[in-house]
Amino acid sequence: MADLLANPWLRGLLQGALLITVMMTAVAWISWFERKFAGRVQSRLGPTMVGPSGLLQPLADALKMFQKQELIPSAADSLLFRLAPPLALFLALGGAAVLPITQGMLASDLDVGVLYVLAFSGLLAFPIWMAGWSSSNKYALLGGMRMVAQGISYEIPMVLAALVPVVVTGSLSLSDIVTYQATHHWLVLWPPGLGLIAFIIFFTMALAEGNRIPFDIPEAESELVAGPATEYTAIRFGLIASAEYVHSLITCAFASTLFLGGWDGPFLPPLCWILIKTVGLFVLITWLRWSLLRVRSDQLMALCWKYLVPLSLGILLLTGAFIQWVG
Amino acid sequence: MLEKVSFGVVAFALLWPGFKVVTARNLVHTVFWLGLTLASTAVLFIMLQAPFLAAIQLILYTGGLLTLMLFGVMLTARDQGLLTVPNASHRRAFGGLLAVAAFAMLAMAITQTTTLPASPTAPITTQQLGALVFTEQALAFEVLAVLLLAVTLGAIVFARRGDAGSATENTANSIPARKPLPAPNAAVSQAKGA
Amino acid sequence: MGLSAYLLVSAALFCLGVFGLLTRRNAVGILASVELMANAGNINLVAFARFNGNATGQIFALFSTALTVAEVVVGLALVILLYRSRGDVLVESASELKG
Amino acid sequence: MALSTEPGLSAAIGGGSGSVSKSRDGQAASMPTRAFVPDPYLDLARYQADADLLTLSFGPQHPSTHGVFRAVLYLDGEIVVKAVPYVGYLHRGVEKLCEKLSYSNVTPILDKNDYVSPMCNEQAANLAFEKLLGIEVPLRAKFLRTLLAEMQRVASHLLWLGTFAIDLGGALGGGTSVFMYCFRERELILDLFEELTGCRFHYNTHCIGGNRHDIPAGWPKLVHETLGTIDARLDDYLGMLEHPIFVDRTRGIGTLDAELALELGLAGPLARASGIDHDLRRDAPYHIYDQLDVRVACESGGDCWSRYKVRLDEMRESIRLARLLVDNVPAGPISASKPLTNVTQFKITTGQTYVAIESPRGELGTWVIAGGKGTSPLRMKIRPPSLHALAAVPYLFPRYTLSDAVAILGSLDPIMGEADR
Repeated sequence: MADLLANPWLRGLLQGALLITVMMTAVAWISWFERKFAGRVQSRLGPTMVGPSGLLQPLADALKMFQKQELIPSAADSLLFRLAPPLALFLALGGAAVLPITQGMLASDLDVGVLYVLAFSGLLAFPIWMAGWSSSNKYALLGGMRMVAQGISYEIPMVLAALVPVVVTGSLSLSDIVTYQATHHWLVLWPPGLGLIAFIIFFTMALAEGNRIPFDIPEAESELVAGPATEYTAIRFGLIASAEYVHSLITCAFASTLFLGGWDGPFLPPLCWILIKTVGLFVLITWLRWSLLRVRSDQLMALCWKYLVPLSLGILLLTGAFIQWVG
Repeated sequence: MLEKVSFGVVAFALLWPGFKVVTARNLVHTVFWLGLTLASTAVLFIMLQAPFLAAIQLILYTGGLLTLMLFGVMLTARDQGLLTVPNASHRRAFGGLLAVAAFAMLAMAITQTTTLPASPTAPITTQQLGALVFTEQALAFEVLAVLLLAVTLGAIVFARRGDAGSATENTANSIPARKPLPAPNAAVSQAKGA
Repeated sequence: MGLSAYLLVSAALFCLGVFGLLTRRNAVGILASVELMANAGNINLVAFARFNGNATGQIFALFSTALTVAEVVVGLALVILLYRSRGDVLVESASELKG
Repeated sequence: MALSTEPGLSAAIGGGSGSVSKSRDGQAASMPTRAFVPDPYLDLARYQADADLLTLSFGPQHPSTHGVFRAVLYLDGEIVVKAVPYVGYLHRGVEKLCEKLSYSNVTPILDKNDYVSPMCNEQAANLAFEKLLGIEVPLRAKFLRTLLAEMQRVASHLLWLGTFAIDLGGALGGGTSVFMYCFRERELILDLFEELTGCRFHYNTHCIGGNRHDIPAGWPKLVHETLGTIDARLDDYLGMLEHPIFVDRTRGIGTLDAELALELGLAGPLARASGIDHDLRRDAPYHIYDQLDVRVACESGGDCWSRYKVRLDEMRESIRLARLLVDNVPAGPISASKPLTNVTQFKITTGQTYVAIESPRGELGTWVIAGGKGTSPLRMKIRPPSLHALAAVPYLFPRYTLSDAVAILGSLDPIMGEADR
């Protein structure tokens, strides 16, 4: 057993399997949590029927998804239509590999962890576009085009905001960034003011990336029926939906790692802290989702290009100056 | 052994989509296969101990280029006919011959060169790269920045020219400007009268 | 794996690009083929950097990536112009050198 | 109204989920004869030449068409260049059916017309019949009818507010929260109606000569409590809705000229939002509106924001009026006619009349021609405000994005049961 684990390939495989299991389980309960939360927000109960207070609802949903008939529109591009959902989930899960869960507990400490997570989550636009285009449905196509157009808008301020911690810590490795925060300051507070603005920009753009209200423009049920997922049924739809949850969850973990100190925190063990921060940010996302309306795609692009790109560039420059002359 | 197998897998994942890029009839498929090729290249970069380049490859090349290509396809291929242009069949034999000949020549050159370094050296860290960009290669970096600016401006100029042209062509049957709202009181009398 | 294995893969990719360049009729397809060739060049640069221990190879690959994306930007702008003036993106249409 | 479809256009009208091919039809882009253009940034004229537009069949099965409305949108990217509305998917031949029904049996059929405010349908028809028959409704019934109409207006506008929020915010987001709150409050009013009539939706409470159901004991107190609750909770909705996103999505969107509104025959909140200070309750009073001081809400913007504002103000005004009325209902009979024993009790052999009331959506008119055997109308025509509102679609959609089109349609508040009849 021990020498089996010594083999890096097998160990990677095992770690990957473990990571996927953990993430998918977390997604199941987090989706239950979101539905319960939405129920409370809207003065109703949310799921109650399956299991105690609906706790087994995600399981029932998954079973339902597996049982349902899979439909592929006859005019659809079969190859891309089939490939898009698994690819979406793969790209969403990919980011989890380098997230430091606790000190020394991460699947792989990549030298360029920040870039790696950004790359994977940035690529998520493509399976969504593939799904939209290959469905041969005009609503889906519009949704896919919105996703790609939105993608090039949010990506730049998001990457620039994520570079602020990199500039402060001088490392692209996520575990280094957390270690810095554990020994110095949390980066949301440091450099004073700038870190907070960078965090807000990053988090806002992460909402856009994860198709979350107020930026769920590609999906836009009231305009585009279900956007790129319009023609999807059964487990393929389930894969797309869970990809979004996985992405939201990983974004929350990523944001808490970059800005909120990751596993760093007093009294409680590190694992608790990263969980508390991730879930806290997820609650914030959920809260925003169930209380805000949707903006238009041109409004989002105006926000990104006119305000956030200059703002994040300025923040980055000021951070550089701060590091050079103050801290 | 494991390394050989994994290299084989990555090489296949690189070359098979590459083959599909040049043979797929559907342009969107071409872009999709190109994306796979570029992603496999990123994996190859990781195997070459260049994780920074791999990440850049994913963000810039795969992300940026794919977006561009998709926009190119969607803006120009308005219907299925333009989306699936068959390859030029009369050039296929010629092109294939040339490609195979070129590959044979290159392969011969590669396999028969004895002075190639046999084993890898110490991996290059991202810090090294960063230091190099801003010291030794600073001029190249600046020139690249100027080039990117020029490209941005050029693309804007190219893309806008068509717009301006067609907007001024049809001024004859343009729609009359919006009339101002009547004052509320005037509207009341109008409404009551009707 | 030795350097020659990487070089062979990159050579094969380059030749696929050549084949595409010669047989593609659609301008976007030609751009994609050019991308393949540029990518093959990048693999060479990174492989040599790894085996020679010289970081400049990676820097070159970095710059070449940026250059290629810039090239595609201009290329696609031209393709779109071609489409606007011709109504299609077949390279045959661009053989006449007048507007 | 320029709703006619040009020849050759039908070929371009594809299904929503067909192939991705786009219309190359040159006619596709021709505009309605008059276009009221809110934003000068888009030159619609260029589409005469360049007709590479995406034809999108928006509805009849679509989450935000408020029923089975269908509009064929010609899109350039996201921007609507032309919109052609199609109605009739819910046509049930109500007006023809009325010719076969006795006067007293018409009322329950009309409940299904504007299913969001059934009280008003009953009211309009019965007013017309009473006018033909020359029946004077007792004062208590007049008060009761007015009270019910105002409560119905609140319920109807609450439903509109909820669905409008869904149109702007999606079925899986903040929009639904507002929707749920609005429905919760609307349920309270429906509870009151249920207590009064025994039905939650299709009341059949108006009859010729008065009302069928008298006020139960303790009901006025409940009305006071409920309306007070709703009035207080309206502030919560405003807090939830009136943030920058909502304002940006509605202000300046779908601007409707007063002139165009008059030309299209729009009335009610739509016209009032465009600056036409016209309300039948004040300008052509029926029931006891002449004794009430109806404060008519009026805005001048003509955009979605103004329509939202007008409806909110109307809700508050209706709550005020209803609370005023419920305290002052006089004693007396609730109907001038004897309880119905025979469906052919009412006979009108000659005459015709048109009666219009201010329904929550605008002027709801009923035109009745009596004749034939006299037990049922010879002809009956209903003027539904929703149909006229939909006539504004070709003028309001172009130059806005698809997202705005959804918001604009939501702000028009069409009820397809009424538009199609």
